[in-house]
Amino acid sequence: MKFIRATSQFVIVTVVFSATARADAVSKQNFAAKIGYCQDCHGVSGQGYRGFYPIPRLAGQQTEYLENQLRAFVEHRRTNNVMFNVAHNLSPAMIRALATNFRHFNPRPLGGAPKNLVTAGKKIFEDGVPDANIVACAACHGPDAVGKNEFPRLAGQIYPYVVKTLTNWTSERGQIPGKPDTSAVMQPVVHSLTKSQIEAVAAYVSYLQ
Amino acid sequence: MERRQWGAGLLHTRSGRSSRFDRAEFQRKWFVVPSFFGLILSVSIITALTVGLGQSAQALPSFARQTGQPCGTCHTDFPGLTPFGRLFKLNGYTTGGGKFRTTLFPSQDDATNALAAYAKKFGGGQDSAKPGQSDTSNIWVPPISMMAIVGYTHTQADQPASSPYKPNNNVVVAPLSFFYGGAITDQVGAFAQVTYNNAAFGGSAPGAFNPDPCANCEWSWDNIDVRYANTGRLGNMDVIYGISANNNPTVQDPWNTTPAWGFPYAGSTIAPGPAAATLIDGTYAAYVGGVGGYAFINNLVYLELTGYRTLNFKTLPKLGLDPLGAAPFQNLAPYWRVAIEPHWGNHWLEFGAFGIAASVHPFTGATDVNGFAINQTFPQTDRFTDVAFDSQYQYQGPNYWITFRGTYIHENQKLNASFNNGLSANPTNTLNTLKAYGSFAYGNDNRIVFSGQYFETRGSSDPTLYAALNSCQPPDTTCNPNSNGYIAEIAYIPFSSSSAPVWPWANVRVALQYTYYNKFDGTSLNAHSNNTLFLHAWLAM
Amino acid sequence: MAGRGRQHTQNSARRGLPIVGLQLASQAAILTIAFTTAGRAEDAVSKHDLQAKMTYCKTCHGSSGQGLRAYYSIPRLAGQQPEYLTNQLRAFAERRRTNNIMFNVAHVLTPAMQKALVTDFHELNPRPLGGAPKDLVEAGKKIYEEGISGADIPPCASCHGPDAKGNEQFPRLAGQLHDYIFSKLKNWTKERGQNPKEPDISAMMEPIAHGLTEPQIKAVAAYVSYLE
Amino acid sequence: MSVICSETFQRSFEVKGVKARIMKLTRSRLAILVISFAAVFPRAGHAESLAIRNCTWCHGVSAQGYNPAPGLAGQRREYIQSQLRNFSEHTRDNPFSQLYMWGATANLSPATAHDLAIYFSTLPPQAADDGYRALEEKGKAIYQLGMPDANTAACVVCHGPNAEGVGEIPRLGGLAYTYLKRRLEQWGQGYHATAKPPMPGIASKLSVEQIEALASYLSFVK
Repeated sequence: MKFIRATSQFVIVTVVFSATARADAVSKQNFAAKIGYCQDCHGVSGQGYRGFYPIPRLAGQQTEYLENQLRAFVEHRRTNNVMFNVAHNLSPAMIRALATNFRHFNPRPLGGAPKNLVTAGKKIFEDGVPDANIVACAACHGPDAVGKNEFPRLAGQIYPYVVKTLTNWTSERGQIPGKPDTSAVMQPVVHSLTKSQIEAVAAYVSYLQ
Repeated sequence: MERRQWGAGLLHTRSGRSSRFDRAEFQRKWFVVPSFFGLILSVSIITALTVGLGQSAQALPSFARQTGQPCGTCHTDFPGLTPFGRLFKLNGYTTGGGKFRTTLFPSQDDATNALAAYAKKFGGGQDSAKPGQSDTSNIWVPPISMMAIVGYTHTQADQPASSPYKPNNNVVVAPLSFFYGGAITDQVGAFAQVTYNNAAFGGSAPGAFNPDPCANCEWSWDNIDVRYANTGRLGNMDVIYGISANNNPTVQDPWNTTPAWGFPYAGSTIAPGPAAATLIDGTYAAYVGGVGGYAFINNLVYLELTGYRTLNFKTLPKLGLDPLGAAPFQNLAPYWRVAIEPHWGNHWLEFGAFGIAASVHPFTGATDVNGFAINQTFPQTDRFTDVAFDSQYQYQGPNYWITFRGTYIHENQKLNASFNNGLSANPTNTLNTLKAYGSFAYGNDNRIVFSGQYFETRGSSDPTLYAALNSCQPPDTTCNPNSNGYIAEIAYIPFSSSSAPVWPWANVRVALQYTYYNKFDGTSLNAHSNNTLFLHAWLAM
Repeated sequence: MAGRGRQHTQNSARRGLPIVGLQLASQAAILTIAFTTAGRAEDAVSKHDLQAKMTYCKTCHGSSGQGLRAYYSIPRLAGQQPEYLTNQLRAFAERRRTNNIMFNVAHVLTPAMQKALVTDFHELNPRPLGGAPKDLVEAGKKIYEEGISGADIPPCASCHGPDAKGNEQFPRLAGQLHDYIFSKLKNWTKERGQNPKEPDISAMMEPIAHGLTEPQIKAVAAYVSYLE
Repeated sequence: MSVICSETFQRSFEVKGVKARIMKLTRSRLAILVISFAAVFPRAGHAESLAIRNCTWCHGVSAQGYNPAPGLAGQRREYIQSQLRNFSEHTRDNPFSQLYMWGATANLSPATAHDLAIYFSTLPPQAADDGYRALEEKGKAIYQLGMPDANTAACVVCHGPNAEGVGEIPRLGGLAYTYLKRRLEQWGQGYHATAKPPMPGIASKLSVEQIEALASYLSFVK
């Protein structure tokens, strides 16, 4: 089992490595180790893991979004001391290489969200809730929630993570008032979303392949 | 697991209280196979017999069937106990979990339902598993086991020939025992042993007991320990407590530092052994009955108090024992036991003390008109007070056990009866025995055990009491009971794990034991002639 | 890879905007308050609802209506002609202009709310996002002011005004996202005039959009995207 | 309880000159003994089912653990169930698992396993407190933050701030130092390899000192 994981990692690394022309001082060997480190929590193919804290899926995530989040952790704009600890000694080159690496994964989503919420979630995702001033998520995240540039992919994101993130958005993101970041866009949305709406949307996106 | 010393009927060969009866005279072979080849033959027959039984068994097979655990869980240097083995004993032989149910009167059903109800209440029952087959429906198997020791004995010098044995190199199947071992109800369990022995007592010799009521009854009851056990809380400490009824002081003790379960576990029934032994050292095994309570608090402190009484003259032969084998107590003999066992990491260190105090009416030795001894004892009593200190250290490695044990028994004898009736030269005597033992048991599956012991008995000399001993035959006049020497043993247990074909139905422990005497019964003069090599196969079904 | 590069720089540029956006939003809010108190006593649109609805629109159209490049590039509303915005909202609601998301937004808006919104956005004037290739601006300016005689494309300025601020039903183009303009002109008929029975003003642009070639569209788009 | 050895036992009675009463006392002592034991120790308060006692035999009367058997009190219900399944399917093949637990679970019905899991998960756990205090701080750092440069993930993410575990992820708080140390080392030696990732991967990166520090810290967690 361990051998297979190592070879697949190596293959990806070489592909990624050649792709990131600008990845300067990132030696192949400690890059692979660092990838293994991310995989320990985020899952072998980055599919996410339901630990005590739900650990998000990284597979297929927008590279720019990942880079932004890693920098946000380092600059404490997004507070999570485990991730700060993970990211604070990463070189920019390594951050870029890591962010690119997960783009190529596309495992089946973990699923497990309550199925009865999916239809309601789909409606909110695609049409928003106009009279409650809830914007259609599709506007920024795209119709099939794959995201773009700094707008994160939501498709396949694990259900408890989306619920937790939307429920306490402001307690983790945009923590430096002086330096607002892209997370500010979501503030009004999460502010007006009710708990059931959050669960519905989370359920819907969690099943998107 | 029988202590061979009292398997020989009247006089347990390891040491005799009163040595008036010559051991050889009472030997009678059950079946003796003349040569070494015979040993192999009988071993293979018995093994074939057991293998044919289908599944495999071990430890006390009925325990294995009841718990489903391999030998290695409870035994280090078989039958020496691991901490879990001790806990099993303290829990009254009732815990189970194996494929078979041996409990006679299980209260299993309502207990399982209680657990299920508890689970439903607390578990919220969202994912309550389908009510599959509950444990009570597995096959019920009577908790009966049997054991046989087929032994080849070779002593350095030939022993005085006593039919049916040759002077040396005899192969003997003794003892052969049947056990009831397992739970009777959920809280009460028993370890009861009945032994058939080829060294039956009785015979034509003058002064011997008239065996008439059971002329050749060679069956005798052996170690019996019936317990009620339960667990509870005392403050915030766990307690395992219970009441044990048994017939051999220290048979109920969880540690193997006490005489009943001390090393050597199996010895040749026809090999010579030092005569003197303290009262608690097996002298009254199976001659007494006792009830007592025990408690093991916080897996640390063990306390026990039991009162023993000797069985009356008439019931002893019915139980297959020579009533003259041990003198009756005057009244209740209290036995006490205190031990502390700190446990940290893989280490267990036990140290404790135990003792017994008994007033004994020795037999007068009078005989009836046709020369058979009668039940007559002296009015005065001999007061024996035993105090012993023991300690054990056990370490569990990944697949081995290291065990060190030490036992020192000090006996104080106030021989008012014996002294005033000319049975002993001194009014008071002391007798101390010391045992230091170490063993290394390797391998969880099939297990190899290397063990060694230094033993020493030392006591005050008494020309009358020890008249029969070697140290009292002129020109030697020291007449002291001192003996010391070493025992070394290598044992191999092939079917110790559950993967073995015969587990849990049968098992065999092949062992080679060598006893070396430095001093024997007071003198080192030809003490070496008693050195014994005992190659035996211990079969348990 | 080059595309990403440009994206990258714009990304950092954009990060600066929100601060500006926040201040502007608060000014706009004050403005609207002043505006409503100054006696425009149409049917009452509570300030709170308006505020909420404005935030709602700004979530996608940028914190001060400057436009947002999300999955789609979302157009700038700041400084847009109120009448044009109202027409478009009605077109969405009546599905003459098909956009599912905007349909959902539009069909719940009361006329009063629409009026208040379009007025608010008209007041906003953030710096344009820009980001179009600078070398095309020159050509774009030429097409914007003189049109393309060969393909009988009239100058855009004729309807949208010399500074592309537009008037009444003609939309402001100044500062609009260049990729938005490009995608709209490229697929003009895919989204507008979808109800043949009710032709609307969008029909006017149809021949122009059809006549313009891609480079020409890119040039014009680049030119107007930098206009303040 | 003072050590009663037979001589003092004897002398104390004679000294009080109550020799006559010895007989009565000794005969009645048995009776006192029996009653006192039954009274003093109240029953465990719920139907002590034999299935439970098959576990508490080795895991301690109140399932707080008795090395090498780990504490079960307060362990996560799904974790107990999944491990019982692993034992019966022999996928958890650590040496002691093979020796003790394979036999113990060979005849355990799923229903009983489920009920046992719920029962033990409701018992209040007590910390084993047998680690090295000196290593506690170092262990806590590894647990809470992991070691990024050594690419070791932070355990808190899956096992929770008080190491209470969730779902099939086990409680680690309060388990015995020796047990934790052995289990972490055995992950590295390739035992229980078929377990779901990430444990085999993470544990095999841990050095001996890190394991000892972690095990020490966890043994003190309440």
